[in-house]
Amino acid sequence: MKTFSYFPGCSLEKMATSYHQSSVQTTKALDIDLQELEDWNCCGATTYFHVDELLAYTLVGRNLAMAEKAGHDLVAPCSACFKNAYFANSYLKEDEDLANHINYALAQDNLQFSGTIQVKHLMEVFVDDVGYDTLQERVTHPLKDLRVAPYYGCQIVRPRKDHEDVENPRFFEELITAIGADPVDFANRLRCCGGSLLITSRPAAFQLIYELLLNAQHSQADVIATACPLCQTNLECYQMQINQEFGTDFKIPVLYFTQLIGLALGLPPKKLGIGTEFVSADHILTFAKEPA
Amino acid sequence: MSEKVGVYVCHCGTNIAGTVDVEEVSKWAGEQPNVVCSRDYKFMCSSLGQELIEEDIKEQGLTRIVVAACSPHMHEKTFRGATERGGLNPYLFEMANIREHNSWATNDKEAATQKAKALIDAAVERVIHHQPLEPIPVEINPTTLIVGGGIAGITAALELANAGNHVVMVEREPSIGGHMAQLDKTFPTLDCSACILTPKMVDVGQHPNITLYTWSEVEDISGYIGNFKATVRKKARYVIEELCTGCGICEEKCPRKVVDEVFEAGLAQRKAIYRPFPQAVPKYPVLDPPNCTYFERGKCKACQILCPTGAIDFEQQDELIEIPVGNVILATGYDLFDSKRIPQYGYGRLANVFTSLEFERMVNASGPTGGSIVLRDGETVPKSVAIIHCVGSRDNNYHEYCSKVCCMYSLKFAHLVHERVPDAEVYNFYLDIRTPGKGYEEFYNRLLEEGTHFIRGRAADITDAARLPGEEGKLIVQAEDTLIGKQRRVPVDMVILSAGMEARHDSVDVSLMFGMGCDFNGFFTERHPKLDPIATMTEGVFIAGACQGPKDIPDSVAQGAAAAARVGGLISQGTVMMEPVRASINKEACSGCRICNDLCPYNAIIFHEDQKVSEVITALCQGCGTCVAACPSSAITGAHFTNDQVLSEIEGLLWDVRERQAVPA
Amino acid sequence: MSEQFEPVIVGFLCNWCSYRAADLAGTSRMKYAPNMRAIRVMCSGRVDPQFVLKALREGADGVLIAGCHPGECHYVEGNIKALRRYILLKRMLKQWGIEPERVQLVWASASEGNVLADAVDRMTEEVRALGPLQWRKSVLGGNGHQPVAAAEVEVKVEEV
Amino acid sequence: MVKKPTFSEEVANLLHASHGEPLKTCIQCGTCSGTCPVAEFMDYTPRRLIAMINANLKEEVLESNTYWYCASCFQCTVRCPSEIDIAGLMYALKRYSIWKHLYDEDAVGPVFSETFVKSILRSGRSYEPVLAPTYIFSYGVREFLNEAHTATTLMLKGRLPILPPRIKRLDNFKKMANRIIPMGEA
Repeated sequence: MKTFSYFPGCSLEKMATSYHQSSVQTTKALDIDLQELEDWNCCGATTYFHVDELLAYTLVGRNLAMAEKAGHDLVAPCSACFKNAYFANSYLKEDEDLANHINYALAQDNLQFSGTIQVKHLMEVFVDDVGYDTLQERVTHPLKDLRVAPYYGCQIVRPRKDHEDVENPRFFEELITAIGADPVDFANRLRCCGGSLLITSRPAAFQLIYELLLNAQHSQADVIATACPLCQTNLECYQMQINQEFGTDFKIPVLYFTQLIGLALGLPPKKLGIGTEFVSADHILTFAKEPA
Repeated sequence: MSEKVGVYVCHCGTNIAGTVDVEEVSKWAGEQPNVVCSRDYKFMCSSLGQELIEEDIKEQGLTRIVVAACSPHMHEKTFRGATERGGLNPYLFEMANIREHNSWATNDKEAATQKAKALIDAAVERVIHHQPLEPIPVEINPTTLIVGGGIAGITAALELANAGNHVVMVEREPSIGGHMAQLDKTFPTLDCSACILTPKMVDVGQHPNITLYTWSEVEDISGYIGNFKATVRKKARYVIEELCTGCGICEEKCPRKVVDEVFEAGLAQRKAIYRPFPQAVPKYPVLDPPNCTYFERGKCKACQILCPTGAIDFEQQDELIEIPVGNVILATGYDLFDSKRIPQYGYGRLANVFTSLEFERMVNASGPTGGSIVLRDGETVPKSVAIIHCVGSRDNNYHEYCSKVCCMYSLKFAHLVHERVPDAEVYNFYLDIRTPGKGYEEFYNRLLEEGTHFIRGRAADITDAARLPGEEGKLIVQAEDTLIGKQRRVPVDMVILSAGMEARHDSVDVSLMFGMGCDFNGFFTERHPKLDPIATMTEGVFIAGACQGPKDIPDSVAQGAAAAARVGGLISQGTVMMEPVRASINKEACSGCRICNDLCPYNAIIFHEDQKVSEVITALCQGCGTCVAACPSSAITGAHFTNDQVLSEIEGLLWDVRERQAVPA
Repeated sequence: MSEQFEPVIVGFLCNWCSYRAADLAGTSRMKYAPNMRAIRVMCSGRVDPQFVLKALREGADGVLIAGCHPGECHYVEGNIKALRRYILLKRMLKQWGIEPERVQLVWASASEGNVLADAVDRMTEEVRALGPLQWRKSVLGGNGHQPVAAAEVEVKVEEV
Repeated sequence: MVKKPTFSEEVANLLHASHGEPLKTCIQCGTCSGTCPVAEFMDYTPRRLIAMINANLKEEVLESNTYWYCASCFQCTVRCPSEIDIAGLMYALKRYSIWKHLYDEDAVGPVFSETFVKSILRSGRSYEPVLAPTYIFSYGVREFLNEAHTATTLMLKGRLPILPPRIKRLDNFKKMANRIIPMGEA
């Protein structure tokens, strides 16, 4: 039984409760113990770095320090949170001066960063710590013939250069295969969803979302799988408005990869937060069958 | 014993005198122990300057000479000459570098003058311990080993052979010809590659002075300039060359077809017993066991049964052949950058993305499509083609260097498309068009007239994800047109990736085998980047062609010929004189610990089990001195770099600060 | 203010790369600290630890060893041997309380005049900051006893 | 005497040490701009912006909307052949312009960023509804209605919090932030 400090991040508190629920449920089912970081704070999202880099690192630093106290590696399900934590962690490790600044501030909360832990994205836990084979064994309701568009988005792979292959990652596809579904060739799987542009410059964001949905439709996907609340919100909650804007009629459900895994593990949809979608995912449920 | 040292301080015009107070220095030097005469002179390297030295030796009976001037790499030979003409052994001379290392490196006159004194004192202290040495004459074996049968190797081989020297050529592939044999046209003249290459290949094959080993590799090389011993592995061909007439029946009758990944770049098939191409030299085919039905299942033997001369021998084994040679020319060529390493270009995923080599084969009249330009489906003719420059080049994520040939061959491709598919649109995505070379810029202008679209900007993405009308079913090349400052999406039917040249995957091993270096990119390091791009740091080993760095055909040919000339020079000398900088072991002092044995990179130190002592084979020793430094019982001496010489040099170098903290005796 | 301390640094430069690098620095008129005095050795692998100790004992405040980049050694891997010795030597000097900045190893190819020049400048400043090396005080602790001979052997034996 | 840093140097200094090569190594190949998913919305492409920075065109650069359009997808950063962290550069420019109040007044980005930050400093967590007013005014009527609709649907689906979340050790948290940038309220 592996234990991690779990950093849900603000979005999972409400906007993406379903991601939170499914993450907790599936990991539990796979003997991974996610212990929510006590009194965690917002990591500043991407926006924070617009205003003050040092303060941004401090915010992340607080969470890292608390995880160090707990003594477990930190896991973030939100790609933006993950990217912030991952890089803050490595910068603070390699830049003593920066670390000193941050620690001066952290002292106010009786905390200290010493660089003793690793930061992982939730998906990495499934890939590295659970493993495709184990996952495959545990699957009771393979999602046979379900065509899934693996939407990596940005910050789960970038800007990490040390990452296996930033331009051609395969781990999402592998996961989808492991739960019995078919990953489709989704050309735009690494393209941006617009992130917070939705707020600051709507037309640009809409353009990006439109392209993604269009490409997903071309690849005849039944569902888009994401690993980030912002991607999910942009792609799903705004589908209707995209349709108005571009005169399209997209009806592509967008689920978190944890929800799909949950289904394959035979967990009840309700527990996985399925049902709160704007674009109904009901027909997806019918794919999860016990093999005859 | 006390030596009579003469010190000569050079002004080098104002190069030295401008910063160093030469009069003061030479006056000071004259007052140092053992120095009997000290002069300063405008140009020591001039004949008058040299005569000064010669006369002083004769008249004042000098026994040691020190010249303080430029770098020994500049004039050491010159002054050794003067010393010798004066009647002393040339090695009783030492040079103090007060120009490159001093007057040119600082403006601080005082400091420079002080440093000059230190450098001179060091030289004086050192030269006192010099011993007379004789250069080591080495016989040159007139046979030359040429590794690699591409255009560079072929040129070198023919130059040497035609001059009456024996050449042994070793080629890894079944035929010589190298990459050039795969090309259709050559830029900028567009003459047919095969037409100019095959005659040369035939010459090599038939030349009485050339022994050709194809399907062979150099496995080991030992020895030194003039006397190398190469071990060549002649891989089993399963064809008895003496009997084979090259009629080709075996190839014709062989039932087994496999994709030819090497010569046809995967675009066509060959048989399990094959010649890579019809004009192959030598004419003998090669059988590849992993794909041969007989080797797999123990039956078939079609080739053996049908061979009119009974030349097929399934029992044949690899042979190891030892060949003594005097010099080596490495012409091992290059590998093409693997376009799969740039996933966003979609090679391997998007069918109609081709590599430059695939395209070369495609447009080749004797190639898989008989020279017609078609998509993967083998029939559709593209209406629009994008050519992407700098694939894997000028990019710190892959290769930082410019691959030099890609611009020109990309232009050639564009031209060939215009020629074969007149109504097709051609888009070249480039960073900079680099056309330095005779007739190259003119060729670029010609392409501009032919109506090629040139878009300045590195292609960012190649995708089949259509989003605008007109993009469906096409490949979309996305890039910024940097001259307009706008992002563009260009839909095309076919994309050609102009991949760069990179060092052979095994170049590092090769460089180690031949005891020379290669740079961070894996290209072989030349002795001097400007003045000696042909020799390497290992005497008797030369390089030619793309193994030294990206090169086009004319450059490779020129370097091949140059290498041949260099080797030819050595051969006609018959012997070379080598610096007597060598290590030797004092048997009495040797404890037989054998530390030195493994340290020597040239295996020049052998161990006598009987006497339990090590010995240096002078002929093999290159004089690096690593063993000298390592010997725990100081039993090894490095001639001209002995411990006394260096230690006293250190003392001299620190003459002015020694008092500062001299150790009580 | 009092005149600043000018350290003396002995440089062991390999004949093929670093000595030529210094030549190049001069030829291209790069200006750098005149504090380094060079000794030419055929290969950095020839640099016997006792040379370094000798230099320090004779009054040098620092020693710079420069050779070809790994993989570019004219003698295949003499520079790697030098590196190994250097590491051992540092360990020993540390025991004697000699600051690590005083003995440095750099790679400079024949084409890297700037690299060598920068190294000399940097090292000169570092050593100047440290002040003169008082061999007697720092190493011999006043008495005339010299641990060096013993030390050499130690280094060499560890070599294998 | 100290020479005034060029704009290029100023910006380079704003880049965190780990953010790769300084801008001067740019070879103007356009990989970043060819890659950028929102390039078409920018008044200058990223490549051109770098050229302008190196040319010291401070005003033009800061007035441009380019860096406010960056959605931090980092595709340019990982592809840059000169290892320039272009996305990082965009952050730096955002900071620079906010810090010097040099951005274009009707731009939503800066306002949003600052409100976002303040909201975090108030509660320790971010709270979507608070953010709404900061940008909603910039919408047309239809957009506003759509937005309102999306919001209510989110509410109905239980995907929007009614009350802003707070962290427990808020005082410490504020003191902590205060040590980095003193702001009266804490």
